[in-house]
Amino acid sequence: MKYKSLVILLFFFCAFTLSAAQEDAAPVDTVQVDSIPPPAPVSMLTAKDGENDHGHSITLRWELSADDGAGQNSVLSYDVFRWVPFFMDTLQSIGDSLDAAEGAVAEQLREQRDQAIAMIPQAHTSYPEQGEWRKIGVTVSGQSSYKDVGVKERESADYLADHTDYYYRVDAVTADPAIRASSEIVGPVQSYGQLFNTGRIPVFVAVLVFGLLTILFVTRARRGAELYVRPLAGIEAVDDAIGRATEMGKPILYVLGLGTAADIGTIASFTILGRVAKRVAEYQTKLIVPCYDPIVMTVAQETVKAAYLDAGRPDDYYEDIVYFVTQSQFAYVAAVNGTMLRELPATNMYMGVFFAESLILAETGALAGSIQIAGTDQVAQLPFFIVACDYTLIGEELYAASAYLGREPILLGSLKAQDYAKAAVIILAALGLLAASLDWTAFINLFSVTS
Amino acid sequence: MDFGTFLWTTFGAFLTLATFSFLYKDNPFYKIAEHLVVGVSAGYFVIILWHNALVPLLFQRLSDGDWYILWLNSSKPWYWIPTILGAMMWTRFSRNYAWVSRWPIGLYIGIVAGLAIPLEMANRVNKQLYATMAGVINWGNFWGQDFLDITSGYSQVIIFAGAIAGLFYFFFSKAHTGVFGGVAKFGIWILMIGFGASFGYTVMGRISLFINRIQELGLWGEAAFDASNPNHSGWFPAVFWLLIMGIAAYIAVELVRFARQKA
Amino acid sequence: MNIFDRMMSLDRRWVFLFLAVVCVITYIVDFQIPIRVESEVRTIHEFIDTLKPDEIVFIAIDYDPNALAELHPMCYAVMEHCFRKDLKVIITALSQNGPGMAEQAILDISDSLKLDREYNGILYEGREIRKGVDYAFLGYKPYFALVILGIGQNFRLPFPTDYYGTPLDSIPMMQGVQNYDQVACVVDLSAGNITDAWIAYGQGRFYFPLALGLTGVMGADYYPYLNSGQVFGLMAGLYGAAQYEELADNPGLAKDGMRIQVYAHLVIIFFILIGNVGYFVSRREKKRQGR
Amino acid sequence: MRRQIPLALVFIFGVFMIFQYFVPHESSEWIYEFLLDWIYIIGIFALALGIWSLIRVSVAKIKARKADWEYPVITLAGLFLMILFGFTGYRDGSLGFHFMTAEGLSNPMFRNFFDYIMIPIQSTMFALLAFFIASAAYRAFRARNILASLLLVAALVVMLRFNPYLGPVGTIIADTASWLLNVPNLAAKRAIIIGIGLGMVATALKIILGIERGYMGKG
Repeated sequence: MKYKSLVILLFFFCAFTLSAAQEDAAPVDTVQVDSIPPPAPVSMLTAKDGENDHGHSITLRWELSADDGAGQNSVLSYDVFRWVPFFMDTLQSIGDSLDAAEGAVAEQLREQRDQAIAMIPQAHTSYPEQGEWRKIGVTVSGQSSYKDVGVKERESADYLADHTDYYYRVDAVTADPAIRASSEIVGPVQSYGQLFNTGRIPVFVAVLVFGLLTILFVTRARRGAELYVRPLAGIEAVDDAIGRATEMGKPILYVLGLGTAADIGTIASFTILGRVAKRVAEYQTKLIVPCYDPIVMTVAQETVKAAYLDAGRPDDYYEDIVYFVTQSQFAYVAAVNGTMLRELPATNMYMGVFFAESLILAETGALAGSIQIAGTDQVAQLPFFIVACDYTLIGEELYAASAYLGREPILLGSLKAQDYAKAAVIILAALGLLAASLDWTAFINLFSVTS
Repeated sequence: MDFGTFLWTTFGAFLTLATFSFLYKDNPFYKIAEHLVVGVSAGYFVIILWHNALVPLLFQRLSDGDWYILWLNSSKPWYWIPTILGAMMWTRFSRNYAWVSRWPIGLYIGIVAGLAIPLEMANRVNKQLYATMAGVINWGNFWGQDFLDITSGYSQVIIFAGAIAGLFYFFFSKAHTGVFGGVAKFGIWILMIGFGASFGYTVMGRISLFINRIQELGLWGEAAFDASNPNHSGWFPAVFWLLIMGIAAYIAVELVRFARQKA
Repeated sequence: MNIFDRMMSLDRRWVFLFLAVVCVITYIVDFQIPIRVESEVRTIHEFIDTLKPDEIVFIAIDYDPNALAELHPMCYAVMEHCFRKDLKVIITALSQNGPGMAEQAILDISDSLKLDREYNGILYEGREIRKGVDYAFLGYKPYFALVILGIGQNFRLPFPTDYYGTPLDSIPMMQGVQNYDQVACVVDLSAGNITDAWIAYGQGRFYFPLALGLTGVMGADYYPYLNSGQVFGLMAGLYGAAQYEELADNPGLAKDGMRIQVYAHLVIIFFILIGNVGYFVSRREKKRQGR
Repeated sequence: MRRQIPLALVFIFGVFMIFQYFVPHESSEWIYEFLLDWIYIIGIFALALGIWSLIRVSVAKIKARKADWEYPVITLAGLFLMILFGFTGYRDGSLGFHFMTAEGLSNPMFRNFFDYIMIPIQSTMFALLAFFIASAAYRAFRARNILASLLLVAALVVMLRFNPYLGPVGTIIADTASWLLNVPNLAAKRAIIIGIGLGMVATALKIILGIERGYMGKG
């Protein structure tokens, strides 16, 4: 996979044409390569529309030249050529003059260019007249495919029009760029965008099955089916922690982390915040929620306000329970650290997405003598929370927490779906291992997500 | 380095020391640094978002280069939609119309939730499942070249079994008892070993961060006494010693206060 | 409160103070720590150490400034070792920001080479190394995979001239040097996927001895190549560089860095042990009292 | 109206984005990119709310004249100076306000505030980790039970991996450390990542289906 990037090497000028250009400047310098007999050309060249993409690309495949890695072993690279009508140069020059133009002239040129772009497919029908073969890319020897990837922006010089007849050819090139062998020409071939990405079928199936499972268990829970969930220490600690804060007359600090409202971990944290805020309101304890992201702040304000309303104490709510600090990681940490040492909260809760600051927060909180409950989906930060906090919700437990705290059967239903999905993963992994040991790769390939 | 730059560097060194002083306890210097960085960084993001996002993403698109004419005849008039949605966020300034801000929020949450479902399923579940399946166990070389060979068959069995047992641990609707509990217990053991190992591995990088800070302070000290600098003047060491003496004085005052408390 | 209880509940500021003092002292005071040498680094050193004068070592500087802390020490250690052994060195930089760092390394090392030094008990007289005679710096060319393949045919294909514009044929030490066949070994120092190209397109096709210098994070991913023999030696991270410095008896940046790291780690371990001793003793005391 | 329409928006756009992932066609891509811009633009508008909150909290503290009321003045000064510098800059040698072009980013005072205030404090905050990782290890690595002991031993082995004073044991420890990092650590990560993936998808599904709506407020 890592070598894949090497395949997309576009222009080969650097290594080989430079040597040619240099020969004029420095005649002393000669490449002492023994004269090479011409290599065998590539065979079986095919051109197809790029699969599972938005169009604007053509995939070429071929059988290696007989002299690549075998035979005379003289092939060093393959040059890929496409037939380009001279019309494209006209288009290019319109674009160039457009860059320099201003005002009404530019307006006119823009119109001209738009018309010209629309004529690209037509211009390619004149093949093989009024055009020439141009090198569009290179692959190193040993590679038997090339993807001609254009961009979709019509104004770009790399625009590759869909529904246009293209013609291709591949040259096998030796150390001496002049000694080469051309393949047969393929074409016409057209590119177009697909409506379904077949490489993502396993994901589609997984989402579908999991979605149906969730709906199934949620409906069953709604009908009143009893669902058992095992106790989670971190969750049970939440109630005690709020009680403790009330007894001590100290506030509770709730940190939503460095995530934005676009992180599902942060959204899960909103619902936990809602449950916590409701209890806090019932107990009439003080809550502090410093925020890193303005949208997170907005949503958290709504959440806390609703929780106070739910608890029947709307008058206790004020806007500055949830406030914004700054959008800079360590400046935010500096401020939250200060708050911890000055307000001395009884409990600190860290729920959501955290990065390197996790340990700074958790150690400062421990210094302030607070009980600390953490939960994050950032695998790299889990060790630090586990070491420095009293209770830690590990990964998936963060997502389960809102269901646990709410104890609503509907939410517990989705936990059941998660468990079934895990069971499916375990069984499939075991089957896959068996299949792999029996060399039954077809089974494993069913699960591979390409692109 | 001219005098102005040197003063700024000295200010930076002062802020560095002020931040480190937090390790001892909360104190006025830390409070200064903390409040300063909050304000400055918040202002910084306002400016960065304005120049790098709002202008190119919105103003330029709506005005096509000439921002004084924000007419609907711009080439991308549909960017008025997010503009209006963004403006709806501002209804939060009003008490009565704050609910309007839920529209853009609903849209926002809907988009990111929908985005996450297939993406996370693919990257975290499908791809990890495939990696677990395709990790063919090296039965031929089960015990490896030596006991701690990470490519040996038994190590691969542990990777496989550990991942499976870890998943057992995360089951919510089944009590951790009997055989199930045993497997789950093995799972949490593997998790703990993994956490311990990554904790230990991170120490080195964190120590380097501190070394970098010492080096920065060292550079500041060097700059103060660097006579080869063409702009060097007697002020440089004077500023250096002023800061050092200021810190020493503060420490002395603290010590006296501490001694009095004890007495 | 007895001493063991106290060991368990030390004020953390003692930990902070102790760690800071140890870091600062080990940073300022220049002393040597022993470095345990692993076999994968020893093979590189031995290979270069046993080469005869005038043999050619090819050092590929393929990293960017952000990996400088880990890879620059390796570059210095290996290059100085080569020059002290009177070997000739070909240097390329296949990452965009490589040439600047390569030049800096060459300048610093040629200064150091002017001094007489004793390494591993052998005295090496100081000498002036000359561009084109002792080393050739070929510079940067884009598309590293093609460059690596091109050199397999002839250095002159990707590099018609060296970094300073001199045609390769006019460089004394490049006379008769065509491709990898005239090079004793290649040492690739890289922080990214250029390493893969050296293994696949370089060693995999032209079968020269290849040694790798990598960042600490990458290290583990490349041990399989060591086992399969595609790579004859491997240095990973600051620790790998420190091992080479130890073998060459030429302490430098890496050993300095490791000195601080080793002692900082020891401080942390020391406090963990104190905490646990305190914990176990006081637990036993409590059990005894409870009985 | 106040709650139904937003929830309907969540559902409609959520479902659309799920299907969008499977459709590579250009039109689907265009909508996708456009919607991502929406998210971005809404975020920028929301920053005004954030800054307003910061100002209001600071002003409230100053007005109340509670302990430490002086410090928020520094915050406000930093904020306004930075914004002022960011909108002023030199063009053709003269200083002036520039809102639509980015001269402010190269204003020397803007750079100084960044280089000598933001950078030193932030990187020093980051460097505090060197100390906190030590104190956390001291405080928490006690062999209280089997789980804590496993955590402790694994961390110790990895921390000793390049210690030179262990003689022949050192090699074994180094090998064990690399085994721990590449075998159990990998297994642990894999289990956690799969779990997180399912948790994320379940949460996102609940949000789209309107089962989880705590974030939406009431009334």
